[in-house]
Amino acid sequence: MRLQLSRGQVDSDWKHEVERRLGHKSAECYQCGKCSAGCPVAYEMFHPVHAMVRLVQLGRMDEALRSRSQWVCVACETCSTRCPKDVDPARVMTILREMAQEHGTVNANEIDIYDFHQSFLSSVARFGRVYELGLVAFYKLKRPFKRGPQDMLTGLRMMRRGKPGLLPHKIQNVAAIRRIFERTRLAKSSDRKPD
Amino acid sequence: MSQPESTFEPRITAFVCTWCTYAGADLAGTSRLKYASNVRVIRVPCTGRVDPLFIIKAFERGADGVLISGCHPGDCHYTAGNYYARRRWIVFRDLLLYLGIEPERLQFSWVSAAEGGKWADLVNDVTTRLRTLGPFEGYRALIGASQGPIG
Amino acid sequence: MKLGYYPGCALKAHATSLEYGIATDAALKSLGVELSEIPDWNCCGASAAHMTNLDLTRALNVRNLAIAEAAGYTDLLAPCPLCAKELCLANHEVKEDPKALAKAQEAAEMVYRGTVRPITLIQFLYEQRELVQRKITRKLPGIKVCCYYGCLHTRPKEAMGFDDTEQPVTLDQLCQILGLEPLEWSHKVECCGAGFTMSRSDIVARLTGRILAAAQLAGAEAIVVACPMCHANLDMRQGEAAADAGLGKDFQMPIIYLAQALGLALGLTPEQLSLGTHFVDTSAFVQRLGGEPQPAAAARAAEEK
Amino acid sequence: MSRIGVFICHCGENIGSVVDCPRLAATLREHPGVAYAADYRYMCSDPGQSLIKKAIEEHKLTGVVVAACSPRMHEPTFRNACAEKGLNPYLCEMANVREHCSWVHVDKEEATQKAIQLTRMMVEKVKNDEPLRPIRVPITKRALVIGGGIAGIQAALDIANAGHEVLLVERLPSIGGHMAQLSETFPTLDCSQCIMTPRMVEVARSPRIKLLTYSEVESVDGYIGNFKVKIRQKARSVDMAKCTGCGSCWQKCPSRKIPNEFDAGLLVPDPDDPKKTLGYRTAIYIPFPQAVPNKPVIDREHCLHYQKGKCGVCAKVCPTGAVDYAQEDVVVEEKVGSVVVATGYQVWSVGKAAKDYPYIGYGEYGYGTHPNILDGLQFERLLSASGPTGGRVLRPSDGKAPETVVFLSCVGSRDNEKGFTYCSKICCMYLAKHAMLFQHKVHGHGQSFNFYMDIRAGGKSYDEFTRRTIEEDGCVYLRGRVSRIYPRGDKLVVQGADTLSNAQVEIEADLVVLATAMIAQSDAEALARKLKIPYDKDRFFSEAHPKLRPVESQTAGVYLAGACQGPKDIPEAVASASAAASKVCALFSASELEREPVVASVHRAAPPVFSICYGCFFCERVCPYGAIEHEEFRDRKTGALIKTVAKVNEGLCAGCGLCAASCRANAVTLKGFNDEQLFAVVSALDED
Repeated sequence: MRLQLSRGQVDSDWKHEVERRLGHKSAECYQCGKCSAGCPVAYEMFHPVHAMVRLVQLGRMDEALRSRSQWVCVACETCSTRCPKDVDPARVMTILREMAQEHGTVNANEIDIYDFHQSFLSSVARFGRVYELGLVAFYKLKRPFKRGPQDMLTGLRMMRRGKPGLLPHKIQNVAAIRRIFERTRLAKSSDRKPD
Repeated sequence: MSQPESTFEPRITAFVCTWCTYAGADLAGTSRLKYASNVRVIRVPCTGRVDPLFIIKAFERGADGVLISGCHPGDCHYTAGNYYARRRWIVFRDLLLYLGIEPERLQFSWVSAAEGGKWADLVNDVTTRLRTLGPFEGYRALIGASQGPIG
Repeated sequence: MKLGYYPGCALKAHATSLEYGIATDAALKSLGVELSEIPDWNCCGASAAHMTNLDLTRALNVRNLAIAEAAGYTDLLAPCPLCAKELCLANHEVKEDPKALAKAQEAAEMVYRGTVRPITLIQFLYEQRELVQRKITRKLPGIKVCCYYGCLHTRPKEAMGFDDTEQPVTLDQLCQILGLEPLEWSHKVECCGAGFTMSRSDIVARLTGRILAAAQLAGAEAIVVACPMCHANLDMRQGEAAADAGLGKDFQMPIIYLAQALGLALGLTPEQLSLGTHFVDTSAFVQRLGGEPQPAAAARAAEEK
Repeated sequence: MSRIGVFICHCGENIGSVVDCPRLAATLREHPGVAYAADYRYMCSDPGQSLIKKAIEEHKLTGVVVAACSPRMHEPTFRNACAEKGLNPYLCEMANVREHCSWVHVDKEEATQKAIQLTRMMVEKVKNDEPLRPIRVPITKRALVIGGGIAGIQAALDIANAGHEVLLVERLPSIGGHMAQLSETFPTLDCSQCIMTPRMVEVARSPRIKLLTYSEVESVDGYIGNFKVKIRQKARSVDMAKCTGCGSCWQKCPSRKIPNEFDAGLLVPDPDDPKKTLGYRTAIYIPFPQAVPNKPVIDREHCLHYQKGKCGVCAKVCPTGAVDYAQEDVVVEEKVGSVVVATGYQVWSVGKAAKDYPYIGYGEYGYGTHPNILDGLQFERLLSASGPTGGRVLRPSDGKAPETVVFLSCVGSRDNEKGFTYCSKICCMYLAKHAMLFQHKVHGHGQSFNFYMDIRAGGKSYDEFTRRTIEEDGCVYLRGRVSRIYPRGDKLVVQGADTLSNAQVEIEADLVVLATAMIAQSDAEALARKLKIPYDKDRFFSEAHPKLRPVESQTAGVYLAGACQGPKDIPEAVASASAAASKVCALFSASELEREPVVASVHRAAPPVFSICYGCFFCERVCPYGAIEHEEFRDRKTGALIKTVAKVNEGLCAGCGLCAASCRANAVTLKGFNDEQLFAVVSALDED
């Protein structure tokens, strides 16, 4: 399929919204590839970091928001640290993660990563801190047959060393944390709608 | 041509123009390329300066092959000297046969000042070919008569 | 010296890295630093929140910063660099952008004036290196170590503002003070896979494999870290990492917290520093430290007992 | 009997480690005619040279052979050393035993044998060497500048301001060249005409510059310091002396539908009056309002008077009677001492130039025939305030303002198959400027795209400029080429690729601008033949050395300026023009000049033989320099012609030796490389 380029696309609202959150124009990126060169997980990406920025430049929203790349990004900041134009590609990836959730286009292949983040956050929302055992249980129970047996040995070894703790640490003002979650909820819905 | 290849080292006279091929051969040197030592280079301003008689003289004096190399077509320092040289050789080839010299013993080439590698390859190729072709015996008696034995 | 303390979930709540909390408490106490935990702190959100929701992570951290500010602390020690990075980044962003501050304050229902300076353990100890020098009772005898900073100790640069982002040296210098022999090596700041411990353990194995192999190549007897996430990833998955790297046998590379090394140099016992709870056996490392405590220090230690 | 000194250099280890230098010296010492032979560690050093000088005195040497590095390296060094001791420098030769021997051979015995032979060959040559004297020629301190674009203007002004007379020849009716056609210039965006026209006026005012417009160089004869040029002044049909440039003629001229060359043939419907088309000129015209000289010319091909014999309006309305239909071409002859070639470039027109070109162009772009596909120069005129639309960007098809404009880099450039292998160098920058100016003109209501292969913006503030186009003015750069352009409705569909995102892309454009290659003038070869200067495969004139002699041609006294040499932007063209001008001034700073005496000469003898040359003049036919003249020998008493023989003009001869090799009578010889010398060298071969 030939990509139709038009003013409407390369000057789209979506692109402007990405740039607004980013704080500068995506055109500042000159596609040198320094970000992708140092990315530790580039080998996992069909579109490495620079290509994700390119998708933004060309207003290719669907491809950008459905990509796996932003989900396998570890947020190590290597790209942003080295970017010669201060484009902050790590921030671009974060924005694309936010937007994929807003648009309900989280890549189905990386649902494990997404679920883990969600499990983590629901633990924080519930206790104010992470309850590790609860987080693991919650995460595994979302897909028990696939995730249940994973890392069993590691888990056992951890138990023998007295970690993780069995009981949650709950903070006093959990209500405040819940309200923070409420007020910062992503625009449309943070619920996952896998494609 | 009965001599075994290994013992026969041909003697080759090369007429090269000063602007392109001589400089190219210099470049082969500065690049420390290695090639056969059989060629003796004679520098002329332009291949257009090479009189056919020089070539016949070289064969007469014991050369087993002659190499002429100048600028690429269009690159002649003197605008068109190499074209004249080329045209002249087309006629000269017939004369060589008449004189009993195999035309394969005469090689024309273009080597620019930037082609050190090409020069080295050219010398090696010509040397190898002449080794196979064997010594030029045609004028041996002549040399014996006029100059005494060779070597 | 009294210091604001944000332990973060890793050191207190998830006990995966409990030993880091234990060792930090013990080592800083024997250094004479009193850690004062700020009240009712919440999780910084790393890495799930900062990966998926920028406003959320900013608000969570502004709440913690405001709590610290209200409690009267300027320096706020966050031994986990993920926490420290989130605190620093939020701090940096709300100072740069009044709108972001307003939004975060509203969400967190707290007012933050921007007076707090979150710092990592490396940064704190580096700033106090003369104190460390003075207080240590024995030198750790020249064990070859690779100092692994991980990705976030110095990044993002504008938020952390500490050490060099590509070739950091502060942890090396601290280790040198402790008597260790830090090696020059290639993977000081390469990522270990951070929050993918559970969700993409294959990525963690791949990345830690590279780091461990580089340390091994450099000739390290141990890797010194100051991050619970790095520790977990490097310590727990050495078998998988070795398999991923196509190596026949396990790395068996002890991963030591800076706090543990500091504690040992301050004369604490391996037990006090929870060195026995690592996946990779640290006893060989501890044995290499078998050098006698200095007589004066030994006497003082006996006296304290 | 020759007394030759042979000096063998070890060049440190460079020669000495492979060639047995002492043995070489010992062998040569036994060679007939060698009076002295020595080897030394560094012959080019002061002590080494002293060794030679001392030997010349002590052994009364009649010739010197230095076996060392390439003569291209140190021949002048050793020749100077000989000259200091009174030995004619041309009696000193070098045997190249480094580049041609020690550096390229491994076997020591083989290398030593070869070194012995090479040195012997040169000894035999020196035995036949003759003392030569440098040639001295006088200089006419007057320069010819060919081409009145920015390079020619700059060169002419520089030379004139240094106090020398200049003859500036321009083919078109006005000077100004391409630069006068440009709108704004990168990267500063200053208006081209604003900076250009003052220089044009300065040319017109300069008392030392003789300006010949509508003129072409017919022939160039002579040599450095002494050129004779013939210049054809084409019939302007207007008496320059009488014309005041009032404009009555072109206002009344009835032949009004001629596309103006100055506007690159761009024709645009007038948006204010649909019946009118902008971009035409009249048959009697000045190309543009600021033309220098500001006097019209009649385009006879389109003039009704010449074509149909009917009209005579201009002559009637001219208040000074300056129109002269009977005017004819005039050929003037001028003497100059040097020539600056500044003939510039032309813009390749896709497909259209197929007639005088072996290149076919781009069928996939419709050969550029669609009215909304422009070349860079046409878009330049569209942007220019002095252009047909007064600077409004309008589509040639319907006069509407385009919203989406697509720019294509490398149309013809860097295309081995359809165009030229080289990079035209200026396109990246001018396309960035075009996109920027377009965005400025439409105030954000437009969108531009630029297909590129590489952004080549090497130059002061150049990269920053292209980045500004992308980052601030929002031109979307797509890394890839375009495969096809075709119309759909009133739009043009542009199909291309963006390799950065691995995508085929398609854009519906209102206007497409092709950055077509910057190519040599179509008559470059003809001019090169007149000037006897070489040109490259793309017919750009070749410099004597790409790095060290960048503004000199291979022909002494002929210099190159601007884009006739290869693609150049304005600052580079100006810099090369000033460099060429300074070369001219340096030449003019002496009253006569010296040249290497490697020239041909024709045999002479006392009467009644005069010369063994029998006057076939085959040499004249082969000489690329026109250096062969005819000399007549006449009976002193009767004046009857006895013989016409060849004679070499030493000023013109460059020393190639073609004549010597071609001479059937063996009457022509090349000094320094004569038959005796070369036969001696060839014959030295068998003395193993």
